[in-house]
Amino acid sequence: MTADTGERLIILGVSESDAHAVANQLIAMHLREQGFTVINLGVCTPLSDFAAACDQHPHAEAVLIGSLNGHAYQDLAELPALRAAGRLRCPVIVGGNVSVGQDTTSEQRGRLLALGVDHLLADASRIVPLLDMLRSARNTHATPAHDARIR
Amino acid sequence: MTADTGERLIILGVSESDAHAVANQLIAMHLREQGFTVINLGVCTPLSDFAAACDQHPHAEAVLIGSLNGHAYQDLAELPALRAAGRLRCPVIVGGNVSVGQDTTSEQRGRLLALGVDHLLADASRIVPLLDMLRSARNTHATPAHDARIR
Amino acid sequence: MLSSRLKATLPRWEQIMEGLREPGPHIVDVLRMADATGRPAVQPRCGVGDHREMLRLLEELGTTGADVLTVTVDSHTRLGQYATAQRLLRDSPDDLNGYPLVTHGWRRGRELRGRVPHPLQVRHGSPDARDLFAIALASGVTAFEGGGIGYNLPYSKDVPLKTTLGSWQRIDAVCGALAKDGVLVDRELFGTLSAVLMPPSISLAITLLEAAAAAREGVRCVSPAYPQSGEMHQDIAALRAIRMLGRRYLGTDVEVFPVLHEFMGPFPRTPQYANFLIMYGGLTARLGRASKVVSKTAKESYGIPDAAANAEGILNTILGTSDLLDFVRVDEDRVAEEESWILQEVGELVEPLFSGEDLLGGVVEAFQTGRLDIPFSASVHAHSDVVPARDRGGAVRYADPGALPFSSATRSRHARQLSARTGAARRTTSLIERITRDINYFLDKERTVLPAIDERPLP
Amino acid sequence: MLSSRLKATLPRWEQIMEGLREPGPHIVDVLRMADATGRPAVQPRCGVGDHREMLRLLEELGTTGADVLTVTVDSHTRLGQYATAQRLLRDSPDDLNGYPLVTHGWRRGRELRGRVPHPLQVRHGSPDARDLFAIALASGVTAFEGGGIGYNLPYSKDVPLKTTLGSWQRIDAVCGALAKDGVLVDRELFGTLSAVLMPPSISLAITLLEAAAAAREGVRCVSPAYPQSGEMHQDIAALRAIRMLGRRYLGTDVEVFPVLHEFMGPFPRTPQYANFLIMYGGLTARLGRASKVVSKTAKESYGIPDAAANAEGILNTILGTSDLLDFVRVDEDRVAEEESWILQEVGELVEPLFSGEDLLGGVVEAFQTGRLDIPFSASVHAHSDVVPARDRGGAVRYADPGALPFSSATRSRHARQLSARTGAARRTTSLIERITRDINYFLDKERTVLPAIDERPLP
Ligand code: B12
Ligand code: B12
Repeated sequence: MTADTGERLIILGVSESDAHAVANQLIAMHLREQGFTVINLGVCTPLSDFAAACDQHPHAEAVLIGSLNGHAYQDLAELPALRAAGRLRCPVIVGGNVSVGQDTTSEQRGRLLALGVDHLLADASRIVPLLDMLRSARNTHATPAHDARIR
Repeated sequence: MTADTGERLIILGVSESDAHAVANQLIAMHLREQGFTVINLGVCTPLSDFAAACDQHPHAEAVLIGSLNGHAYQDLAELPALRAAGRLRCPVIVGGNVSVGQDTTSEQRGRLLALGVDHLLADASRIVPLLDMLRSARNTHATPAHDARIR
Repeated sequence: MLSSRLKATLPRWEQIMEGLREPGPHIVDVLRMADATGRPAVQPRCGVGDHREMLRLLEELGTTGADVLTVTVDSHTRLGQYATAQRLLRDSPDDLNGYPLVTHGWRRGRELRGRVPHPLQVRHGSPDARDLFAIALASGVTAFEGGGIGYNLPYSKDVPLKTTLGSWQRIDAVCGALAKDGVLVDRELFGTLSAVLMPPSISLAITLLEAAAAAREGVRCVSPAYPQSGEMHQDIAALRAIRMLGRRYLGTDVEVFPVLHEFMGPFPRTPQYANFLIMYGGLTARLGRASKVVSKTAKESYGIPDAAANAEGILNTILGTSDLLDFVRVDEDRVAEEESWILQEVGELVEPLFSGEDLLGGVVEAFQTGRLDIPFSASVHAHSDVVPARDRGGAVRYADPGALPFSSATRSRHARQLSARTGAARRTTSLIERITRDINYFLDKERTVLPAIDERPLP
Repeated sequence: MLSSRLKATLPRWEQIMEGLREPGPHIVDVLRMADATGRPAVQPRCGVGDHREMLRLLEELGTTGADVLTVTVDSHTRLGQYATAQRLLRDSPDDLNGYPLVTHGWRRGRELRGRVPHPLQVRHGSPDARDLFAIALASGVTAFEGGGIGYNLPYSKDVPLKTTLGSWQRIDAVCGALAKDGVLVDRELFGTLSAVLMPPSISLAITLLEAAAAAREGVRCVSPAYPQSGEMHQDIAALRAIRMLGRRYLGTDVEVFPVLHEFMGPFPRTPQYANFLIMYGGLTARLGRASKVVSKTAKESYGIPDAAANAEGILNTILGTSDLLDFVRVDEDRVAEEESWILQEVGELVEPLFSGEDLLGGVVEAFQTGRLDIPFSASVHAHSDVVPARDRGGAVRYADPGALPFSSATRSRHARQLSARTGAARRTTSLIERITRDINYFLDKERTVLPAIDERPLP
């Protein structure tokens, strides 16, 4: 599938230690209803499986990783190494409740961004607007400002 | 009635701006059950009425003043003047909820003690023990230490 | 009717009428809506001395979902000690346990009225409230609490009933005139009385007599208030009985809105338990189809609640009235039986008075002879011979009906209901211990329901 | 059965038996007492990484009136990642979302057991819990949660049902042996499954199958757990149906204790509303005569609750079960009807499997063909074709029963119940919006019941 056949492909899954499937399945349904092709790797997906899916689908618009059980940081520990090895090159969007304990404090968000996570979303309804924004930024060939603010 | 006929007389009432009658009537019942003679002046009793009752019953063991509506300090403002004029000479015991707002802070208790209140009681069940203690102190002719701690 | 000094400060009558006709929602709209939806209106008690603080308090409570807000007047103002109230307002407003409405005056009253979209009610406790009533009207407030008995016996030591019944008769006459001009003043009648272990038939009889007196002056909207006893079947029965008595004795041209005052007795210290009881009060109001419920706060046993405690009280009351509890049913037979007893007892108390010509004179005479009475009266003008007690299920019965003109059937029923209490409790404990335990009904339950945990600093 | 490395750390079997025979109260005593009094036992969920903190947490929660306490195991330990759990315990214990029981070992487990007078239960979610079970027994714990289906499909991505059913069969066999020696292990079965909009008949069918499998291994005490849907009549009916199904399919030598898991869906943010729902869960458990209720905390939607939030959850649950609400009745006809539907649906799901000889093989095959299924399965070994939806009253129905072998009567009833939903809601909204709204059932009620007040920092 080439980028210009208009097919918008997304790689979706839940982080390695997390088995929460509800949001994952609802997001897959939602994106498919919006016309996206969704490769849903399901719950408990190690980062290496996401990387393999990226290799298989180089034109994926983004990798969406959900995490609710508060272990996002441990589950994404390999991201810097994978990125250094030239893999998982497309934007990585992480969503859900990304840290153990109360609200996700900025310090915990900072830890994830430091790993190389490109965007953090608290709410699934923000996914499609973000994907549209990233695509338009790519199309104007402007180098996308490394914008890691929470949408 | 003389002190030694064994009759134990108490003057009871509620402070001037306070109309709470329940505790007042229960305390009167309780003291009568315990053998006291109770002169119950009832609710909304100005300090001058307490003083008049003291004049009429010089052998009263104590004057019991209840206050629940938080205005004890204003209602007892005349106590220093009356005491200076040699009236209300027997111990003045004040009980109930003696200040507006949450718990009675030590500062509010201090204000009342400064006016000359001899004892402050939160709970009516402390009344008879205090009266017995005061009487035994009087009988041993030891000058009762000006003990104003909360029982 | 008013002191000339006060009259001088008031606006002209037309100006007052104009204020009263400003767009609502007026109290009567809120009460009619409550009856239509079956969801009681919720009203907190609130009142602080400083005007700006009072505005802020009303605004904050206005956002919590309360349907009616309150201006609780301080003790000095209610006793006419305007100079003391003024001095305290100047020197130490925090020492005022309510809003000194007379000292602040009607212009500031209008400012309170205009600051929130909810109708305001003035609650106080004055034996002679004509000054307060005038300023409330001038402020645009059409919800006013009080009556010749309910605002005398529980609050004042030695004011003759003839005097208070007379002063409230004049207030009701003004309300009658306003009603003819299409302005409906809601007159809430303080059936709570001395608020502790109040037998339902005394509360309902006294508010019914006050309502009848008001109706004769042309009042067209009354809210008889009943204090929650805590036993659900009895409370539902009492609220239902208020509507039945209204139809039976007040005819059809007076709108009757039953009001529940949430449990007034000493309140538990554990926040969760206090909040649960407040929710329980909301549920009682809905199951009894009350038009309005006056909410409590968890701080009840400490002192005047702050805004946050009041807001929490409102939220928990609303939850008790919410559709989440619409599934709840009750033992209808047991409620019907309680209601029949209440209606019979009220009849035995009021019918002798309704048959006489001079209603108010009859009431005064009945209190003198004890044929009308209340427990724990602050006033010397009631015998206080009535001694209440809870039966095994927690319902309030007459341990001693004093000189109340009850039939032998009524007297023996109460004796039977109280004799069934556990033998031990009845014999050994003194009267004061037994009454205090009945007063602390909800406190003792706290120990059996929740373990003796210290007052934990919960979030 | 166990890895040799782990076996080496365990005490001798006689020592384990000695520990299990120490004086109680044991879990089965607490559950029998709950059934006798009609007051469900209350149990919080709690688990922190550090051992001393866990001791303190258990001690504090022990003083709140809870009847059973929990050791919730962290995600890594449940997946057998003992090295990761050990590393986190050493470096950053706060990053563990539970107690790493394997890493801490049975001696520390016994210390937990001995520190509080309440029975402990180990809750986890492991597909293969044999290590955890061994250490729990060695720690003197006789309450263990999990089963071959309930601890596979909602928690694991790709573990064959044959494997988990097999590993839990061995655990149940040990329980059978212990039962013969007079030690009753209570086996709680996770009928909550994926915990969101779980149709009652799926939850009850799956726990019934797990209970039947356990009984065949000699287990004598099972606690089928059911997740509160929030619609009171349906929840009461489901809890009653558990006892009926136990009598019908498990015979008389297995004790069945129905357990209610308080509402697992997303939780409201307003503290008063969250506490109200927690109390509501306690009331549901008592009205449904559950033996035990697992309480929630108001912090549910934020993360792991701290001790104070947990204590508040326990207190509010206890209030829901208290005698203050003994007056509450329900529409018995409506509950009986819901129960009859549940019993019919469970029959249609399980009877084909009970008639075959190989129960476990039949279950595996049924999931492969969709004749058994759950919504939102984490595991690839269930179709996840079942789509749930709430009817107008809030009860959970089947919008799409997938390949479940329901009769046409059952299918048309669900279709009829869902068609009555407001037309607008059904037509315009997408599936995800409709499901999300049903999941957020209690959140949306918060907006209608309580006004849109910001999250006020209430005391
Ligand atoms: C019943 C009641 C009333 C009734 C009184 C009827 C009557 N005739 O008695 C009514 C409804 C009329 C009423 C009115 C008001 N009340 Co009031 N009332 C109460 C309530 C609910 C119970 C009090 C009671 O009877 N308790 C039962 C008895 C047995 O216990 P008790 O009174 O607490 O007494 C114990 C101790 O205080 C002590 N004690 C009491 N008196 C004495 C005396 C002595 C000598 C001693 C040693 C001990 C002692 O021993 C008793 C047993 O342990 C309390 C709140 C509560 N739940 O406690 C508010 C309360 C006392 N009232 C309060 C207020 C503010 C008022 C009003 C000013 C409200 C208003 N703005 O209109 C008016 C005041 C009118 C006036 N002029 O004083 C506040 C006081 C606030 C404060 N102190 O900061 C309270 C605490 C409620 C609140 N939290 O707002 N009230
Ligand atoms: C259902 C549920 C479960 C079910 C899951 C079943 C299943 N197969 O899915 C069960 C019972 C199995 C379960 C187990 C556990 N759970 Co759980 N669970 C929940 C619960 C109650 C609801 C989650 C849910 O489905 N919500 C409905 C969906 C629609 O909303 P959502 O998941 O919140 O997703 C929204 C956002 O997060 C976001 N989002 C989600 N994913 C993604 C992905 C992307 C890319 C984006 C952009 C956005 C996004 O958009 C969604 C819609 O707005 C929550 C608490 C709650 N009330 O929220 C706890 C919760 C998530 N669980 C929690 C925990 C701790 C666990 C356990 C570890 C408990 C334990 N110790 O055993 C285990 C974990 C097992 C594991 N291996 O991961 C904690 C997480 C704590 C933390 N983060 O600090 C929570 C918050 C409960 C709590 N407060 O303790 N759980």
